[in-house]
Amino acid sequence: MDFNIVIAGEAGQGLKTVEAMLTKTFSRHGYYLFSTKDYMSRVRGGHNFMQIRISDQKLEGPDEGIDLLLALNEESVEIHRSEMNEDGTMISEIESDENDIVYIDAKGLAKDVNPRAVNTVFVGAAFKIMGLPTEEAEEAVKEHFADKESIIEDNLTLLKAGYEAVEQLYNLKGLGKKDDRMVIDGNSAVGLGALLAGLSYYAAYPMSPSTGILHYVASKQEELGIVVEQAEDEIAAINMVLGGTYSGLRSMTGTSGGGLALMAEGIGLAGVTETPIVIADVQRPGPATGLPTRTGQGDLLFAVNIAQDEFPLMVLAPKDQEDAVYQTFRAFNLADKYQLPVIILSDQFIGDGSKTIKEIDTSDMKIERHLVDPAEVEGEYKRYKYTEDGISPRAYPGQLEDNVVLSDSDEHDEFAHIVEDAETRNKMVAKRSKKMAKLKKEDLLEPDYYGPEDPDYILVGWGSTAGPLTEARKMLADEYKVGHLAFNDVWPLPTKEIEAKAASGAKLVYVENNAGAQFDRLVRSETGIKADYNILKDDGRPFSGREIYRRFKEEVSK
Amino acid sequence: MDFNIVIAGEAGQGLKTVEAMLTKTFSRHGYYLFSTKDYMSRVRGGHNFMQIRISDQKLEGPDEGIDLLLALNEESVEIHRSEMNEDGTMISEIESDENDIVYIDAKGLAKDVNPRAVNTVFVGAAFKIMGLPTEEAEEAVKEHFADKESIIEDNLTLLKAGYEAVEQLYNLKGLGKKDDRMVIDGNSAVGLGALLAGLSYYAAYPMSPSTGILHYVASKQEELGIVVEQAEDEIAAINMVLGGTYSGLRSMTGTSGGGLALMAEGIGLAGVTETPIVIADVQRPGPATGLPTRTGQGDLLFAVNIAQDEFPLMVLAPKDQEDAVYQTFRAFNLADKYQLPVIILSDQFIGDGSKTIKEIDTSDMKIERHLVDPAEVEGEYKRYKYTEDGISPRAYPGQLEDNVVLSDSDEHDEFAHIVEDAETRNKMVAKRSKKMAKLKKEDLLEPDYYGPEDPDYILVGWGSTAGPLTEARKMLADEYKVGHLAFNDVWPLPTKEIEAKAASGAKLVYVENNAGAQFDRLVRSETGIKADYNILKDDGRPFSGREIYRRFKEEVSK
Amino acid sequence: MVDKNIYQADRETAWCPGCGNFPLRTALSEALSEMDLKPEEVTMFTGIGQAAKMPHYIKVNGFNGLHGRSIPPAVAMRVANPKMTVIVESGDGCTYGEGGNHILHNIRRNLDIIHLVHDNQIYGLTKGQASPTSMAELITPVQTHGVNAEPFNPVRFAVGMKASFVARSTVGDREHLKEMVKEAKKHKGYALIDIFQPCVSFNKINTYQWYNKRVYKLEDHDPTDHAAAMKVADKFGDEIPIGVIYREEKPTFRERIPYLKDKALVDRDVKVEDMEYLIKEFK
Amino acid sequence: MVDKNIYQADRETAWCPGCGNFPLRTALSEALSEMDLKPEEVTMFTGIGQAAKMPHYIKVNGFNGLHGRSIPPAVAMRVANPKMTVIVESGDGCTYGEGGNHILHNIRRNLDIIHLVHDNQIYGLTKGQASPTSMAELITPVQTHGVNAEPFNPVRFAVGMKASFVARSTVGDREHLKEMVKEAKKHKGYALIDIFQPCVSFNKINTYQWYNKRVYKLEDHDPTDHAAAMKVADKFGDEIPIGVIYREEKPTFRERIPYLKDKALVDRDVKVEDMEYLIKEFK
Ligand SMILES: Cc1ncc(C[n+]2csc(CCOP(=O)(O)OP(=O)(O)O)c2C)c(N)n1
Ligand SMILES: Cc1ncc(C[n+]2csc(CCOP(=O)(O)OP(=O)(O)O)c2C)c(N)n1
Ligand code: SF4
Ligand code: SF4
Ligand SMILES: [Mg+2]
Ligand SMILES: [Mg+2]
Repeated sequence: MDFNIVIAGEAGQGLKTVEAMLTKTFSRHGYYLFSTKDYMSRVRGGHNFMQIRISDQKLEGPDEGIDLLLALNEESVEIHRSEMNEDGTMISEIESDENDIVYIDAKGLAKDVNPRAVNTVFVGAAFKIMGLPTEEAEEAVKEHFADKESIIEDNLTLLKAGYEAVEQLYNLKGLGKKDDRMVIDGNSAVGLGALLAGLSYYAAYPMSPSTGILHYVASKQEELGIVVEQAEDEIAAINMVLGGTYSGLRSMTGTSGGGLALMAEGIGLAGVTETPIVIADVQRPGPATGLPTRTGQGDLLFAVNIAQDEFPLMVLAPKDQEDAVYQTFRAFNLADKYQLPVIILSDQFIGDGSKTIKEIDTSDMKIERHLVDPAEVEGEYKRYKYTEDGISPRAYPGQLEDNVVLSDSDEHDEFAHIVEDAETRNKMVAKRSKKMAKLKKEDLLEPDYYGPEDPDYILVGWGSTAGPLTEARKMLADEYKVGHLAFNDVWPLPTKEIEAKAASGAKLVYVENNAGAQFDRLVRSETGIKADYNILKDDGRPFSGREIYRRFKEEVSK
Repeated sequence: MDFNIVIAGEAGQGLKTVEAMLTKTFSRHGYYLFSTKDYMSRVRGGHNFMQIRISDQKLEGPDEGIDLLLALNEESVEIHRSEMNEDGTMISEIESDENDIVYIDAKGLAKDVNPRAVNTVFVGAAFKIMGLPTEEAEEAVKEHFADKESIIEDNLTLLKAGYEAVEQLYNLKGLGKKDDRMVIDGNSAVGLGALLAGLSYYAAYPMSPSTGILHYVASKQEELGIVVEQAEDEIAAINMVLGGTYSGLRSMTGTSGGGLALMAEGIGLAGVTETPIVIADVQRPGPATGLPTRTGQGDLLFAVNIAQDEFPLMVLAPKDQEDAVYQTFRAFNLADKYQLPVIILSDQFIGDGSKTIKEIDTSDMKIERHLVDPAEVEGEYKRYKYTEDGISPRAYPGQLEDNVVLSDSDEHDEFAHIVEDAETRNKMVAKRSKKMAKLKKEDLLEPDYYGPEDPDYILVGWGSTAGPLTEARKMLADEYKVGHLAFNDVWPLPTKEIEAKAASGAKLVYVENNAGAQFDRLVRSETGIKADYNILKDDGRPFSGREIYRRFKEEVSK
Repeated sequence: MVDKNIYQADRETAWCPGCGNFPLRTALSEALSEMDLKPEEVTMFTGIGQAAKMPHYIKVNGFNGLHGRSIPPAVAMRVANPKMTVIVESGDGCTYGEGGNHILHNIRRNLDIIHLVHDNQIYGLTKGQASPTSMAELITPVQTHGVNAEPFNPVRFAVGMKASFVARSTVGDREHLKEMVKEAKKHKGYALIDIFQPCVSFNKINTYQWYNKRVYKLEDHDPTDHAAAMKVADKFGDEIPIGVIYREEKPTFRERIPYLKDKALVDRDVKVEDMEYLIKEFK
Repeated sequence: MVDKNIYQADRETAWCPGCGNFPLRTALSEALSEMDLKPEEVTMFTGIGQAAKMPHYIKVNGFNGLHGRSIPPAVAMRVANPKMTVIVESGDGCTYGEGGNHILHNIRRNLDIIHLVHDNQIYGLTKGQASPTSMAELITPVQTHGVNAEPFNPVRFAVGMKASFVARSTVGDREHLKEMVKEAKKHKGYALIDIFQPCVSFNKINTYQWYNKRVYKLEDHDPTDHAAAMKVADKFGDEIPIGVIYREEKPTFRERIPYLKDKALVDRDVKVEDMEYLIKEFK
């Protein structure tokens, strides 16, 4: 069972509320969900839509084709008509003879109850058409409009009105509530991972599509007693966050491409001062302003080479919303362990999209701050002490009695004082690079491999393409021996697995959401291995598994 | 004949004046010069030195070992003693029995004449010791202190006093003035190339070691009637320069690593708005503040991947001061032809260093603006018109009657209006990438190759290592069959020559002034070719040919 | 007079119905037409935001650059072409937030530009976070307990800096706004107009009504009296004055570059031959 | 009283002999000692420049960050540890030039910090270009015909913005400077001291003598009177007033975050278990 619902209309028409109610309800009915948002860089008008895919099986990405369209305005019928599946249905306010359109007089029904709640009529109608009972939807309405009695009342009335206005067409049935699952969007997931890791200070400047992280952590600031600060610009944000860590707080910022560009110098500062920070880059297409509300994976090489000269840096890309929680948590521990900046490369696809995932399991989550034990500091404190593994004792001001803590952006000696001689420079460069060596040895995640042991083809992806690639692999499995290599850590690049796979003789098919095959170039620069095929997409829209399947057949196995 | 002079002392002691007088004089005597500056990031005190190497043969870099030391303070004798060549001489105010020290009572001699001109005593002594007549030095004094009669007088007196106070030790002789040569530092060279190209607007924020460009072009602003504006920050600078080109002016900015980081977003803006600009990055070691007055080649991968997502961009690296003039000129023409940002990767080594070069020959220098011919614009002007080669007609506001000129940082249509649809996005990405394809075909410079046809080893370098590598190759030539591949254009990367050389089976020895072998990684990512050996140096000091020679023997042919 | 319709591009806008950006655009078109400026005689520089989309919706030359960077690209046009009318326009977030350093220093440059700030006291395009001018009590998804900083009063800031022309207006009074634009154009030097522009989607405090109830036209105010101007500038509460608040004639950016005179740098005729002498200087 | 010598690190400085940075450092050390602050109880945030090298030459906690970015890293310390004395210090170029946007917005935040600006009216470390505060007539290798912009008057700017404490002092009067530092420390909220600090190497206009001849101590001035403060702030010519020019008590950054109370965020005890409930919210 695999059912694809699209809610379409103008910006400002309340699509998000409809999505929220549907999502909650399906989830309570025990369905797996995967939703994506396609919206324009504007506040009202234009054409936006959200896709909710539901299934009794775990879902890993969006699919093409629409089973049920909630057309909140007339235009939407025209726009999406060609995508309708054969038995698909459109709920619309257009009176029409065509039998794939279910007419509903939503405005008429809402007029006397509450015209602003007109969308709930669509929700009610949708449930009836699908054959689902409304109890869970009623619950969802109550939770969504919490605190506002009269509004809840109106929405419940309209839910019922919608339900009663149409006929049942499908037979979806509830599957029963499953308690080990949750539904989360990627931006909240990054925020949640950070909060679980003990985030105390988040400073950022709003920028689509990263603002969801800011909003989520801000919504928790009071109850957790942490500080979320809106900076005057991204340069302030990154420097605030450096000050946060220096002051002893787990600190993070989030942005998108243009903001990341403004943070470049500050990320280098984190490198040379060895200040652990976490930066989320929720990618959107560029260059410059580009397509502000769309998705892409065009910042990879930029992130890996983010500032002048060289310094320890880690870049990792969550594979989906679930992974985003764990990877963000991990990012904080690794930043602290190696005293370096960690960039999390997310994107609009997972950032704005939601997915049913297994409930986050915290049993292996340990906050590891790696701060110096004051008892171990003897004599004058050396912030940049030479050590075997390059990691120096890190303290924050006020932590050590009778000792001050100095941090410096110039090349410096062990005490953080400015130096210019070649000898100290060489020692400090060596010290910093030892940290990368250790990181590679101890903490780098090799990509996950899924598929047969002797594949003819291997789909290679990084970050958010993992889900669509999983689906594509399954579709291809009937016809080909095809595996899937899914990278999490992209810098430093884990090379063992890809080298082994390349050596096996399987054809490598890189699938990336950018125009320049950036991951292919990165892998090649580190290993010499080159893709045999590149399936690329750079139009701001995510891949679906079906699309990859099709393009594989068109471009790879012709 | 190859003679190495070092002038050493504190910052603020006037080393630059001594260097200027010596340089001018040697040049007038017909010598080839190569000078480098080693100075600290401070205004007074510390230890600075300048090296002037002179020869009757063309020089390509600095050398080790000192023949004549002008020790302007006592400390300098100690610091440089170990570097003295066997027959070397030190001029110093220290009374000493050691016979490599020539004592001179400079302060005493200057006391009654002009204590501030004490250094000129050293200059006079130096010429006597070397066996050179003083006429040319007198000319140099007069030019250097132009307009200040009494100061000229004092300096001439002290020049003579110094001359008379010591004995001749060497026998250098004048070679006679050569009129087809000039001496120029790399920063002025970039500025000169820009001015010749018709630079009308230079906006920048001071940053070592790039400030020399700013100072040079500013010194010419009034006489050329152009505008040099000190921006409030580098973000302003890059956006000013974009506005400059948009307004119809050839525009440029210059900075170093940290400033380049702040310009990243603006360079992406140049990419998407297709606004031709030239950016000089005079590299210094980082990360962050790093070593502000030293040299390095650590910004390569940063420059190549300078901003979010992908856009047409060219990065080129001048090989020496002469090349800097021509390459900068070329950068403007290419920026205009392809409507893209061009980054010139210079560094402190050539930026602050001076060299005797062949007089710049302007006969092949043609300013090519590639602006639209208004007569060819029919109907509504399309700034981003789709064309076969991706290059659209560029106009500036006011240039076209009855037509406006719009430029946009969002993804846009041919008229520069914001779009969000996938189709236009794909078309515009394709249009922009066609420009890169054309650039690769028509204008990319393959690296120069020097050496035997069937080398066993090839030294591979980019930008400013060209000179030292030339010298190293010559030293190695007696013992090995060794060639030298010198890259100018580094992005897009010209691949033909390196591919041919790699295929020949010669061992590739990459020599770079950075820690991470960035060029090796870049070449590998584009061609799969990897260095057989990497000779790297990242301590802020330039290579000398001799050092490369030695390290070749230690690390390559062991 | 240039037909005012020429400015109103027929493109669909991305603005919300009822947004204050519409009357602002109308006032601007009318002012341009009444000042008899042809589209190609005007260049508009904007940043990013809802306000900053203006050059797509009005027909003049336009450079729609980066968020926060509306002013820097305008500097060159002032030296390139003294005859061009230059308008810098953007939102309050773009101008006073991300771009704060540029307004600070361009007040000092005293470029001859018309600077229009759509002050809706909110970040519109990114959906409702506090802008520098937001009221302290504004609750948003980020400012969950109000703003962590005092609101920025752009007029007091600019008058404090002795910007050469500082005015405030509101889209609620189109005639007034038009008048201010014309005054700004007449003024030689930098001219800031902070314009109240209600955001009907996100700012539920500073509505049309809120502004209409509070604004009053300055009368008997001498804008050349700095102390008086400071007092007026400080008023931002139950009563908010609109009009020209401060004005001071002083040297413009161009005038400080004496050798430019009235040359348009864009007309500079460059020949490599003429610069050969530069090469000789290195001999 | 903490021994003042404890602050004077014995490291060699990179400052020029005779530089105004030396007396500034002495005054600061003495003030710290007289206020009885131990080195570990003070944290200094600086940018890049000659002035910004201060934490290498005085013994307190120090974060020597990027050019222009002395203030942003200090924000967190204010929430992390309310007991820490926080000094932000840098040059005029770093603070008012590259970092202009941060001073603009941190005046609004009203962080409880002491902000010391070494105002030598020049870019020292990069060898003598104009800074925002340079006089219009300054000739430099870049400003070959003088500065293309009006000089920035930081005091007028800050008073215009109603910063909660604005003072001016000079290294020529060490006692006065010390006094100002102590006043700034006493003041709850943001406290700016713009300090005249002659650059003997590059600024041949604004010398010790130049300042000494002009400065006079404010008397009979009520720093809580904004109009009076604006008048005083505007004086920058033959006579230049020093002292506390403006003062206004208002909510600090911490106070605007009500739930912080007097908690030091650095002491926050975080346990993953305590946050399990966040996970449940997504079910
Ligand atoms: C460098 C950068 N940071 C952030 C953004 C995201 N962004 C776009 S518009 C905007 C704020 C818009 O507010 P304002 O300038 O007041 O304009 P309005 O939409 O209210 O008209 C922000 C933060 C961006 N585009 N670029
Ligand atoms: C991003 C960046 N831009 C430019 C510089 C170069 N720079 C270092 S210090 C300085 C100016 C210093 O002037 P000021 O802040 O007044 O300090 P002073 O040296 O006069 O004490 C500049 C431009 C830099 N380090 N980083
Ligand atoms: S979000 Fe606000 S400012 Fe933007 S268009 Fe809508 S109403 Fe206008
Ligand atoms: S350059 Fe000027 S400010 Fe810097 S140390 Fe020297 S005298 Fe002081
Ligand atoms: Mg706004
Ligand atoms: Mg200064």
